[in-house]
Amino acid sequence: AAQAKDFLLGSELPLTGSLARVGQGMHEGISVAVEMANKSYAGKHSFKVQTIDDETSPAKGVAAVEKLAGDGVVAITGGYGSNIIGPASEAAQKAGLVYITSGGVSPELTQRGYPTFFRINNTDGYALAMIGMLQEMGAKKVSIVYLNKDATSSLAKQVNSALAAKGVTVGMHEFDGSTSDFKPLMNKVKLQDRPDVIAMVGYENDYVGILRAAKVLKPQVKAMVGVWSLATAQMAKEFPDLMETVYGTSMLPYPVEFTQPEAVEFAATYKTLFNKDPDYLGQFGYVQTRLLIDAVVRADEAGTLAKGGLADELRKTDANTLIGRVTFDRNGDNLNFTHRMGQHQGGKVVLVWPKDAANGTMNFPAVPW
Amino acid sequence: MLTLEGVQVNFGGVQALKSASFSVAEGESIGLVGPNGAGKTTLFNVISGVVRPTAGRLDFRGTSLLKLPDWKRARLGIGRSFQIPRPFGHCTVRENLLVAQRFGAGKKDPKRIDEILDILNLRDKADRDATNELALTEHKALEVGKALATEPSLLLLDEVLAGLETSSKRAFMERLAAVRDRYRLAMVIIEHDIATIAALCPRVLVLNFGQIIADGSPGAVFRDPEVIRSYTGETTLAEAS
Amino acid sequence: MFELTLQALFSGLLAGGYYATVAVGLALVFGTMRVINLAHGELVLLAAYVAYAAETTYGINPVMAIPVALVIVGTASAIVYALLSRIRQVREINSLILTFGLGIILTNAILSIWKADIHSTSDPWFQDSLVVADTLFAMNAEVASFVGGLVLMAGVWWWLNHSWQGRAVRALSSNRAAATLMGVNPRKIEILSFLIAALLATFAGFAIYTGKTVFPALGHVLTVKAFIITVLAGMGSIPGVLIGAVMIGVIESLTVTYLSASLQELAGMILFLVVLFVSPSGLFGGGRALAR
Amino acid sequence: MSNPSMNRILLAAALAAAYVGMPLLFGSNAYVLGLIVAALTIAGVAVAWALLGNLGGMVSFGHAAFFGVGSYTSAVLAMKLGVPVFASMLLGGVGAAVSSIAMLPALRLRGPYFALAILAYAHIFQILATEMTPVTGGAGGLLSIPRFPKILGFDFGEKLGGYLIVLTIVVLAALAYDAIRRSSWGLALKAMHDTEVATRVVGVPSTHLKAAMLVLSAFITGVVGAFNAHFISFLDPDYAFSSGWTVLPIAAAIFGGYRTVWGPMVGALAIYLVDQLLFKPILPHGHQMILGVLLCAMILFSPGGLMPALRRRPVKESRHAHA
Amino acid sequence: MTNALDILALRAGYGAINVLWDVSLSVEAGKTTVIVGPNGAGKTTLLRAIMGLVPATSGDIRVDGQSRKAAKTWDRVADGLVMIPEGRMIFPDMTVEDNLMMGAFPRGCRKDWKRNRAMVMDMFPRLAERRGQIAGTLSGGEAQMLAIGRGLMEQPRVCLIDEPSLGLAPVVVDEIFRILARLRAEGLTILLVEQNTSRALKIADHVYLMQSGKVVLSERGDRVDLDRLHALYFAHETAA
Ligand SMILES: Nc1ncnc2c1ncn2[C@@H]1O[C@H](COP(=O)(O)OP(=O)(O)OP(=O)(O)O)[C@@H](O)[C@H]1O
Ligand SMILES: Nc1ncnc2c1ncn2[C@@H]1O[C@H](COP(=O)(O)OP(=O)(O)OP(=O)(O)O)[C@@H](O)[C@H]1O
Ligand SMILES: [Mg+2]
Ligand SMILES: [Mg+2]
Repeated sequence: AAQAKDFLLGSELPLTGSLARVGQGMHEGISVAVEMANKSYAGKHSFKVQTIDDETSPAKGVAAVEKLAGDGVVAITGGYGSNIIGPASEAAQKAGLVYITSGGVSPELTQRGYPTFFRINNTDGYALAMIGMLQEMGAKKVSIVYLNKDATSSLAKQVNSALAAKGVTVGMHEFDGSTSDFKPLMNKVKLQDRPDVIAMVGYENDYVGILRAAKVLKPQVKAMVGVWSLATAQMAKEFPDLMETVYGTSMLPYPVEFTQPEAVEFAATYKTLFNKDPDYLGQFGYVQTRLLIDAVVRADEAGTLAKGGLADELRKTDANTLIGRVTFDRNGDNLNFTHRMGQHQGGKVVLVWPKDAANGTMNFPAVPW
Repeated sequence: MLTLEGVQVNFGGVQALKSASFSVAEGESIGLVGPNGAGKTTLFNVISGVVRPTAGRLDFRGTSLLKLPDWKRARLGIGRSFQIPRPFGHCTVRENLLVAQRFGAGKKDPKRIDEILDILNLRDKADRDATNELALTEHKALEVGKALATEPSLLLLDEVLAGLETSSKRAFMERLAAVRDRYRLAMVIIEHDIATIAALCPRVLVLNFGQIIADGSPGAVFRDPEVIRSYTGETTLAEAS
Repeated sequence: MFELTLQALFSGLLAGGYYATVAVGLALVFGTMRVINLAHGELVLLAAYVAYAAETTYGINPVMAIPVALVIVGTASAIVYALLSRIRQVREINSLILTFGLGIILTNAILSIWKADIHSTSDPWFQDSLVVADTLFAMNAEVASFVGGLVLMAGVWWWLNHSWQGRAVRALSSNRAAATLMGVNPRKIEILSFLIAALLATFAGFAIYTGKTVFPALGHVLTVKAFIITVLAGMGSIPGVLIGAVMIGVIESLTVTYLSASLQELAGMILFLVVLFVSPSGLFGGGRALAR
Repeated sequence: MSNPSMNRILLAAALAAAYVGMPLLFGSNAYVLGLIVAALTIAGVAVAWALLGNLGGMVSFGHAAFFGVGSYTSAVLAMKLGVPVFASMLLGGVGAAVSSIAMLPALRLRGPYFALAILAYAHIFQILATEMTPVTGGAGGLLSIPRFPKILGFDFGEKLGGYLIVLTIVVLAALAYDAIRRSSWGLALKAMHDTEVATRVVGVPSTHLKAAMLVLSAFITGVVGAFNAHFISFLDPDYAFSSGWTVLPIAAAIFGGYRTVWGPMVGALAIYLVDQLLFKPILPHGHQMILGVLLCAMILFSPGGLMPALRRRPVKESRHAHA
Repeated sequence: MTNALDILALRAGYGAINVLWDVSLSVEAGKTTVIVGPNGAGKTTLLRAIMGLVPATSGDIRVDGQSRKAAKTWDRVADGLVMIPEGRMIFPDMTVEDNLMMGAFPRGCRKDWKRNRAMVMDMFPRLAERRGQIAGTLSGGEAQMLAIGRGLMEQPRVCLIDEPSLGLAPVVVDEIFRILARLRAEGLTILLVEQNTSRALKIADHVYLMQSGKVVLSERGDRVDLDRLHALYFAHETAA
């Protein structure tokens, strides 16, 4: 019963305010997904996305969802920051709308067990990658320097306990967002912990601050490891010599060299639309949206779309995507999510962990100074 | 009713009051004179609680004032005016008086406000914005008004007649005397016009370098050579009045 | 331990110098017009972004970019003044909203021109380390801006206390009508101090771009920090700004060293309150606006 | 301004419209209703701020402190001790009021010194909320905070219920503001602005009055914060103590005219709704810029704010212009 | 003989309140002109209007024959007009010394500020004692001395003085009038507003009597006699 339709997706994202950067990043991925879907379903269906800026404010996130619901979107993709996704996805649940995201890794989100809530990534995935990496390096002493926000601190604590269990000595160093001079902190690490690896959990400007401090103080470490928004094209471009040999989570290498045709098309479309190489935000935004679109089409063909069948269709998902295999459990969490680790090497980002995904060998031990 | 003993005030290096001792009887009027910077205003500040003395005793009707905050002293019946007028921000003249009356010492009789406006002939200015719509002398008159509105039993007036021209000064004095007698106020008044002082006050205190150098009837005090040298100079009581 | 403390003090000193450069422009304007310029942080940020644009698009060294930035920030600052001077009633309050509004406009302008990415100089020299007796470490950028800032502040301080115009600035803030009776043309003097504030803001922008990272949301943060230090100093006092800023910088770095980096802001705030409760008009306030 | 009876009629009409008209109009439109609730939340804080700023003569840059303390107190009481939501909301206000007692030393400070001292408190409370993980859930905050209950079949947990609650809070706050302003306390507070000493020597216990204003303002803000916590049913330190809870209300209050009773409320509704409903659809990204322009324009062309602009400004004002 | 200052049918006031009603008077160069009059007559307002602190709604203000009605206050100061204001408009949060220095701000006066300051300091030794003190904490009289001293630092050509003796101890008042007499002898043009009529008349070349915003009497200094003047005052008193 499926004749040509055009579907309106909704997207609620921080495009201004403190999360503007990541919000815009994910939005680019979403646009790419829609663009590509329109190609692949050309003639059959067409897709549009209506985006509302939540201005990095929970209340406006909720308002955005309600507006989208009012405008009759079939589902919502987007959301950044667990503290905004929380209320926003609750509003979606109330309105009976599917809400799929990759912008909030906090476990509470899925623990609520909303049938309409889906997430393709989670803290565990990041933790696993970081822990695996550190294991492979055979680090005996690790100092974790982490931001005292929700996502960052819970990730740091998870890594901490995992490493401790494996008999690694860990030094935990919490800092707050207002920190702009990391030298005193780094000096403590250097003179007291004397670790062989420093692990960083924060965001771009924290990393830059930490790395600069390290570059000045030159602690005797074998590697500098971070997580999200570190092993990215953006960072490689902006801070070439600061990033050299630094590790961070990354799904794709940079410049992107692909095996799957989907990935190639993705990168190409991204280039044409935004004239730059995709980064991890774009990838997640793309994947979550693409999965959603496919589910929408399936539900439409099954004729259950109007009857709220979308959630079930989405839960049936079992796809091999740019970020690896994706399936959803009862709470909408993607349990097989594991991240990969990349390393900055001569202005490139080389995937070095896990082995099967690696497209280069890691340069170890090595530091930016 | 009021007794000061060895009151002393220092501002950093400056010693504004060395050791001032005197007392005011119920219903008494005292003129307080002295060179500029002698410490007269500071003395008022001490009595009304604006400035804490570094040493000395201060009793009002048998209770020590030293521990009381300024506003409680006002409610005990000590009313004062400021030498440099301080009208209440963006209130009308009438509102100024109302505030003083509502929070003051007295029994808050509404007629009194108009009475005061008449005494100070501010009637026609009652609804002006007191902060920036008055002439200097009108500001000074308002200062007296606020003090009176609190219905005090001791009135401290700091150069409220300065700048008044001779005839209206005389008129003002007479009205002031009338009020004083009606409400049986004790009054300490600072004034540089010795004629006025002599006319209003049977007793005169002369302050110099933070100490009382003369205390007595105007006639006696203003003939004191020390006072003449340090304060009155050429102007003698005779020619002034 | 000893090494740690030394480095902490050193870092604190440098951080303080950095805070001071950000704050001093605000302090000056407050001293002049009794107006708190809530757009100050954005002006600083603007300067930083100009330096960024100059470096990335024309490959100009940030130092060379200062004059360019000065022109732009100066113009912006002059516009802020032009608008402020049109406020007649209750300046203290209304100027807050006006400058706050201007701040919003600037932030969003920056956001739409340069996007939300973080930026900083790519010139390696600024990031190279400068080591004193291999116990004290710093980035060249930090030391450079510290020294530069110090010189600028000393200059401004001298100007305020020993030049005719400087004195006029203080007179103006103390009693406007009286100042005109001394032949002071308020507009001339005020615009002058706004331009000097612009100079200071420009330099602060340079310091941030070379020593820290810039992103659009930073402006607001800078304003708050600057404001806090201005108040701590005692409104308008230049040495106060420096001393207050260094106090904050040092207490923060000591907290990081001996407690936890997540408590550094707490420590700064508590210090701030303690100082205010001990001397209610700041370190050098005491009526003596601007003067020593 | 002109005659009181006229004003009373206007007020009654406005209230009727707010309590009856609005629900009929937008009762079904969750989106608009949600925006209005958000605007009223800001309005509540704006009224509290104006009360302190206009009557107490103390400009605060830290009302987020009260907002946050209020919301956390109420949320924790309701979640951990199972206190009924309406009761815990009031207790949230009490909590904020209590916290304001810690600020009494700041009353010695004037102007910007006071403003920033309060801001410092706000920062301190925020950091405490982040660090006191066992109670506050730390940076993760509190999810699924109990909502307002059903009473006689009417669900106050829904948008409409929330609207009625916050509307009532704001109206009561404004009426309290008005009552105080008319009282002799109000007059004394007004007199205090420029010369506190002068008022003290006529017997005004200025510090006590200011303290009272601070505590009251904190209470109102706390209640509003508590309301918001249960309405949006989520909290974390960054959100509860966000500087937005200080900045927006100030902008709203001054925009609407913080020297008037209804100005802050009108201002909040105006800037929030105009921004969200009008500008945002037109310019999804630049709309805040328009807001900025709007604020500046208002200050330049109607310094007294929106209210005075609506009803012709009284003659007096224009005379001040020269002062 | 030209006039340093001519006021023609001047109207001025404060917004809605008009105070001066077509006031006309002239100040002869090198002479001392005294304005007396009851309180609220508008004397201070007149001086303020001459300095441009209060806008003139109609009429004209001429300095050396040129109309300066539109000129800004600071430009009039540049013309050599100096006002020593009533009620001490000092700079409360600057030191006594800086207050005096401000007096020397006008371009012309900067070069010999040292000499002028020395002069002022020995005119008022009290100020010398207090040079480091914050002016806001000075006593009433000290502040008045400061205002006068600061005015003299401006090297006035035409000096408008508003109630200089206000709040000063008799000894100091003597000193003030001695100074005025000296300045007059030195040929400074003075426009003096003073309540101490008897004393003011002793140094007056010309006297104006103002009442409720109008000039009601204009006479050469040596011709006026006090009793008639006071008679007029009382006329006003009873009228009011
Ligand atoms: N806060 C202060 N700091 C330093 N000195 C001060 C302060 N307050 C007052 N003084 C000094 O104390 C002295 C006494 O001041 P006070 O005002 O009592 O004098 P006064 O007798 O009222 O003089 P006048 O008749 O001129 O008003 C003055 O020399 C004044 O400079
Ligand atoms: N700022 C003002 N706004 C409105 N009216 C004012 C203002 N200043 C003075 N007035 C009014 O103008 C009239 C004249 O004031 P002015 O000060 O010129 O009188 P004056 O002759 O100097 O009296 P005094 O002898 O008291 O100094 C007074 O009635 C006063 O009420
Ligand atoms: Mg005195
Ligand atoms: Mg006068």
